[in-house]
Amino acid sequence: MPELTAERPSATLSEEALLEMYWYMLLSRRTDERAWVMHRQGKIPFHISAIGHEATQVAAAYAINRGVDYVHPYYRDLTLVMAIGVTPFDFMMSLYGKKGELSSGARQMPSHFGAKHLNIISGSSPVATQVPQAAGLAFAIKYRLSQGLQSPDDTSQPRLALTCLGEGSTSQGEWHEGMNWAGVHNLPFICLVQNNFYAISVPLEGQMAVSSVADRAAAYGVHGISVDGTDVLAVYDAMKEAADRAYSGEGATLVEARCYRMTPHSSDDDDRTYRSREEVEEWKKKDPLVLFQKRLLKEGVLTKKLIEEYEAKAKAEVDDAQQRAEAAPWPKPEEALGDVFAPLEEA
Amino acid sequence: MPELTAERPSATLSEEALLEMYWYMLLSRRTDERAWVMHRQGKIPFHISAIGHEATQVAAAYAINRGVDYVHPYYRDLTLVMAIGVTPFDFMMSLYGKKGELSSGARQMPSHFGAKHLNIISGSSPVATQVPQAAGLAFAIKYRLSQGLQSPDDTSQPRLALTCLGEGSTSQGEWHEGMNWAGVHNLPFICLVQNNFYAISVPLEGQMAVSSVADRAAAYGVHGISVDGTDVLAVYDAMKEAADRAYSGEGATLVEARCYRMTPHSSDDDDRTYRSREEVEEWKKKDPLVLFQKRLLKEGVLTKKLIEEYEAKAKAEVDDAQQRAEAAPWPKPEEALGDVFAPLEEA
Amino acid sequence: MAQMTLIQAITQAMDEELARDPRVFITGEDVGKRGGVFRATMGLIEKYGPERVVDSPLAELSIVAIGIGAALADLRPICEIQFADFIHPAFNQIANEAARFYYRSNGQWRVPMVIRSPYGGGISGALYHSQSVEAFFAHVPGLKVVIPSTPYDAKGLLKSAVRDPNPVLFFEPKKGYRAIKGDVPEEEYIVPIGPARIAREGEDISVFAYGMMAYYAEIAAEQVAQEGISAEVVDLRTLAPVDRDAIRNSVMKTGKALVVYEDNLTLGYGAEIAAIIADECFEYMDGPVKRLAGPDVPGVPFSHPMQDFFMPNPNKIADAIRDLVAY
Amino acid sequence: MAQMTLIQAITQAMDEELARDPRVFITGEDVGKRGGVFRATMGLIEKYGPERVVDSPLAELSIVAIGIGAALADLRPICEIQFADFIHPAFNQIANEAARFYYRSNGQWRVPMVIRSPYGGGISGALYHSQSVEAFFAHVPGLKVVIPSTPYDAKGLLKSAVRDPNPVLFFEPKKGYRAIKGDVPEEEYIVPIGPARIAREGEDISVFAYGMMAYYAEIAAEQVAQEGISAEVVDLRTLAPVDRDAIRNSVMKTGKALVVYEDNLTLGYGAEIAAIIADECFEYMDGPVKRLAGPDVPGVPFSHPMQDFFMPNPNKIADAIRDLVAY
Ligand SMILES: Cc1ncc(C[n+]2csc(CCOP(=O)(O)OP(=O)(O)O)c2C)c(N)n1
Ligand SMILES: Cc1ncc(C[n+]2csc(CCOP(=O)(O)OP(=O)(O)O)c2C)c(N)n1
Ligand SMILES: [Mg+2]
Ligand SMILES: [Mg+2]
Repeated sequence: MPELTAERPSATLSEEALLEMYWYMLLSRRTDERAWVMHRQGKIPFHISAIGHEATQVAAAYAINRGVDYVHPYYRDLTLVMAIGVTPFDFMMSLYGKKGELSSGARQMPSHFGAKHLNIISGSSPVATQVPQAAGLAFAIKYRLSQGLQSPDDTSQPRLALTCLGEGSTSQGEWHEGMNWAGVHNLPFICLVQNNFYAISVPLEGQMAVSSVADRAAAYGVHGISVDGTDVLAVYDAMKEAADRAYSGEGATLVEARCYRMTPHSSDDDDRTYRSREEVEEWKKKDPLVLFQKRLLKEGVLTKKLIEEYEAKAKAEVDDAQQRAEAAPWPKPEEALGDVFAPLEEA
Repeated sequence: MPELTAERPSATLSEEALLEMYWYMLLSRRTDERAWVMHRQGKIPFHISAIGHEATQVAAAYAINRGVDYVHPYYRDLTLVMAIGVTPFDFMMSLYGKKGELSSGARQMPSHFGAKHLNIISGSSPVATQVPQAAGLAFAIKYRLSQGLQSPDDTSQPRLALTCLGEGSTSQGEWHEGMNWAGVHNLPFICLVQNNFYAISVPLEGQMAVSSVADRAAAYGVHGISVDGTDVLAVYDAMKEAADRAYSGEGATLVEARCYRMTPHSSDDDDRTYRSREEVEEWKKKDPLVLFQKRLLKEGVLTKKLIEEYEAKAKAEVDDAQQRAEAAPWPKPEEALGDVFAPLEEA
Repeated sequence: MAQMTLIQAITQAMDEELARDPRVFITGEDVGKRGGVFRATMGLIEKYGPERVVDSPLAELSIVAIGIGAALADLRPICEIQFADFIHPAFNQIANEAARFYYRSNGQWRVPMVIRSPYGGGISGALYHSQSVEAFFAHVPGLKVVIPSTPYDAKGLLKSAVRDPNPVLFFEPKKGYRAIKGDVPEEEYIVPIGPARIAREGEDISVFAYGMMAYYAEIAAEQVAQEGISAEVVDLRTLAPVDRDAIRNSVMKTGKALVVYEDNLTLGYGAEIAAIIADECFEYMDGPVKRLAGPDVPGVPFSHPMQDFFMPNPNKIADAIRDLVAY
Repeated sequence: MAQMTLIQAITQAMDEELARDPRVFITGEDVGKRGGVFRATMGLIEKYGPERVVDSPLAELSIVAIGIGAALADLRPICEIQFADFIHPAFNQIANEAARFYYRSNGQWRVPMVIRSPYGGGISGALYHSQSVEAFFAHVPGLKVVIPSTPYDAKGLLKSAVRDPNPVLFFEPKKGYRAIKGDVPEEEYIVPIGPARIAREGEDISVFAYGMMAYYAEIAAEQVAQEGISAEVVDLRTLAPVDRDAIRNSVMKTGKALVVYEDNLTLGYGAEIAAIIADECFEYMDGPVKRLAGPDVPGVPFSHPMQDFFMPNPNKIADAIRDLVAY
């Protein structure tokens, strides 16, 4: 697409798309905030938050073929999966662990996303395991193309695999092996590292002796990009470049998006033990939702009125989701026993 | 040591040291060749060879404090361990699996080196496991220094940890994690990758999308050096730089030495199935033993007469080693049962 | 019927499955030009090309993880781990990931993949080329574990494994690769994963085994038959999920049970068989449940005298049969 | 005597060992400023500094491997794995490496290290924050495996583990961290690794358990005591090497054996206990060896009704005791 080289890919985003992106950031934020309240009220045992990561995630979703391309997310990807089609109700059901919950039938903790109909792969807790698996998804795409099982411009089929993780998780051997395979086989693969400078309490310099995760791309012969993860359009540009590389057979990209986890690691954490309030306050000035709102206001895409409408709509949706999830039935105890093996007919 | 910056460290090697290095290369080569003969004669079940790697290994041994610094070798390190003190007899005993064999009491396959009195750590077969362990050895050195348990200029104590592996083995997550720890903690650590361009049958480009393993150093914030592994003095220079960095607290180094495995992978392999005879012949022109011999002859360090004397001495030593090992008793069957747990008194 | 070795049957199974289903591919170290270090994939890269017979980097966890990803994307990977001893780096991907996808996604995502690996001792492979690892995986719900002891079963079970919608660990007794020969039909067949095989019928004692030990148990049963002892040999074949009926039925008939495995005794696979019998067959037992296994030391030693000491063999099995029958 | 929780006893053990021996250090994720996600290392970095209480990168295999290397170099590492569920990436380093160094080097190189990790379910942790992993490691010769169920034992056994010249896996029942309280002497003591503990004497049935299940078994024994059933509770404490005498002696007395564990049934640790009893106590048995364990599904589910269904608890244990006593 030579037309794009002159201008930033984000410049081609329609107003409609920009508003949608804003909406998903807002909806995710309000859902997330509600979960914290529910946890404080003792209604749910656990919550882990995407607050501060919304810009990165919504941009990632919009840069790919949402709901078609394979996405293998991590626990902090609430905005990402919502932008792909997971609803506040789905999420609330998982917070409570109610019968038939979308991702796992309430077998997994919340934020272990997964939705077959959206090509969101079911996630686990051990970090970085998704990276070489996502390389395997990308390998499958390349395989299907090479074997004539899929045609290169069939946009109804997945044409890339995107996976996400935190910067701390790149310390795992799993990450190395996944990146390496992606490089060796030149796979349609994007690894999006959401660098929020902490892995629970351990700061970046406790994880690696380089200052940017993107520096590590060189070890794998893949393309590396580092980007401001609080800036929707900057992340969109980076991710779009990565997606275009994948679609056109140019291979894998490692994208580092630098942002901040504005909450404790999870509802089990107390971040006051390891980072200063000043630091947190400083980063709050870069709240991605506020930044994007300002930008869209400035560009006349958003208006005060629209903001209020969106807020009201988000509140209504979150209220409704919570109420319905609260009222939903619990799983039967014996549901613990199902789905150990897929039946042979499914082969 | 500012004096060294002007000239190459190898320029300071004494004639005596150069002759010793030549001797160990020769002794290792003749021992190794004999093992192939013994295997063809059906006397031993297995042999894996260092032929082609001798320059790299002898230089590595001479660049460190041999027998004192920790060395965590791999199966191809016959020359390295011989230069540190393992004898042809020790090796012959392991080929047969005779009672009391040095490294493992004949429990392990040959070439799984280990000698406590030489600070050679016992090796296993799963590749790359030694890398993070060697980082642990280096961590222990730094720990002892920081806690006043060891003084920085006590050369009777290990002051660095050296580990070796092949280029293929850097694909393992174990390697990534070991390198990363070495970088984060700035450890007195050397990882010597002996890049012989094959991992059994798989060529370099099947392992990584970069052309030099040393390129990967940047991902860990450690120093990277790539060197011609058939050139004793070039490897010595690189390793000496790495060792000096370690001794002076400057941190870890990744050294790639490029050489060639002049034999099949092991006695179980047949390399004709995956590499051309032309390629092998081409590399034989870079036989490190021949190259070093020529150089020492040219510089007048070696003489034709000395070469003959060394050959005779090596043959005598290898003959003697083989005979004594052949005559040595087998372990008792029940020796299989010992050494499961160290006794509490050893704590 | 063609007479062939265990490994030939395995190669043939893969060849036929590659031909049958374009989604089937193979990956692992040296599986391409080299045809595998044991030659199990010999000739396949020539026939199916490097896209379907893929040399992997030297990295087991990603061999498995790539397989998982490809299986999620509806391919049918056959992943080779060069020796079972080297499966441990992939333990996380197998036990935490492959095994749990179906359950953790409420049946949305499944992982139809095969992990093949040679296992077992007696070939001078020492601590790291002799391991038996089946017990680790048979303990993990969500994994199927299969170990054949005949060429017929090897081919038929491997084909079933490739067609199974679940992750199947397929361990091959490497000492038997060329030592074990048998008839294999020309025509297409499969052997279902699940049922055990009564390798030899008998009345006095049940011997439970699999892999090389099943092969040895048959030899031992033949030995003691000369002495008038009638030993039933049950080749378990599928270790997980195990065929409890076959175990019960045999023990209810004979009243005596010997479990043979070459892995370390403690918590080796035979522990579960013994525990099942102790629970479900109590009233039928005429003697203790005996186990013959490798001793609890950290590996099969290299040197022959020690290796022989470690390994169960037909004579040791025959002795154990005699002792238990005499109980 | 001070009354304290299980986790306080663990912290105290580490504190005292750090003070006793300058070679002792701690590493793991978040063990430093954060004091561990369960607070087991709370206050230790302040007391001993960041060189001795070392936040690791987020990478379990290297946490263990660094420990191995440091132990080879004669330090005394205590490695924390944040949850037992995350020990699998380190499986290769533990099973292939730490366990085998002493044997493979003919006794030259030893690995005096401790790997601590919280394990077990019932805390809404679902598939990946609830696992029991002891069976994997108890199967590997060369590893010691310890699981305490009281603060007294936790402190005494952890101190023994730190002083042991071998790799010791020390698994802590996280559900009991604060729920289990008990007396701990002021003065220095250790509890040796090896012997089981008779938690309660009884005549009618032997209940074998460890960790949280030992705690529950005592509650269950108390329940059935009201009904006149005298249950002996054997807290195994050291799972490897196991105390065979304690098992035999108890079963020879009672003639009935119930083994309780929260791991999946098949090939869980209790399989070995059942197998030992089936072999060594045949003539003393008045009933089958029963096992009460988690079902064979790939994890403890998150949602309460399913989690409760999965987990053994005092009532389920009491029922199993009643059933077996009535046999
Ligand atoms: C293999 C493994 N080890 C430990 C954990 C516990 N854990 C969960 S999240 C986390 C920190 C992750 O940090 P990072 O990768 O930077 O992602 P972030 O949470 O900051 O987005 C840790 C240690 C885990 N989930 N998996
Ligand atoms: C974890 C593991 N996987 C597989 C093997 C089998 N194996 C032994 S050596 C080898 C190739 C090693 O290649 P490289 O690292 O380049 O070293 P080289 O032998 O060429 O010196 C392989 C695959 C092993 N020993 N360990
Ligand atoms: Mg982070
Ligand atoms: Mg190589």
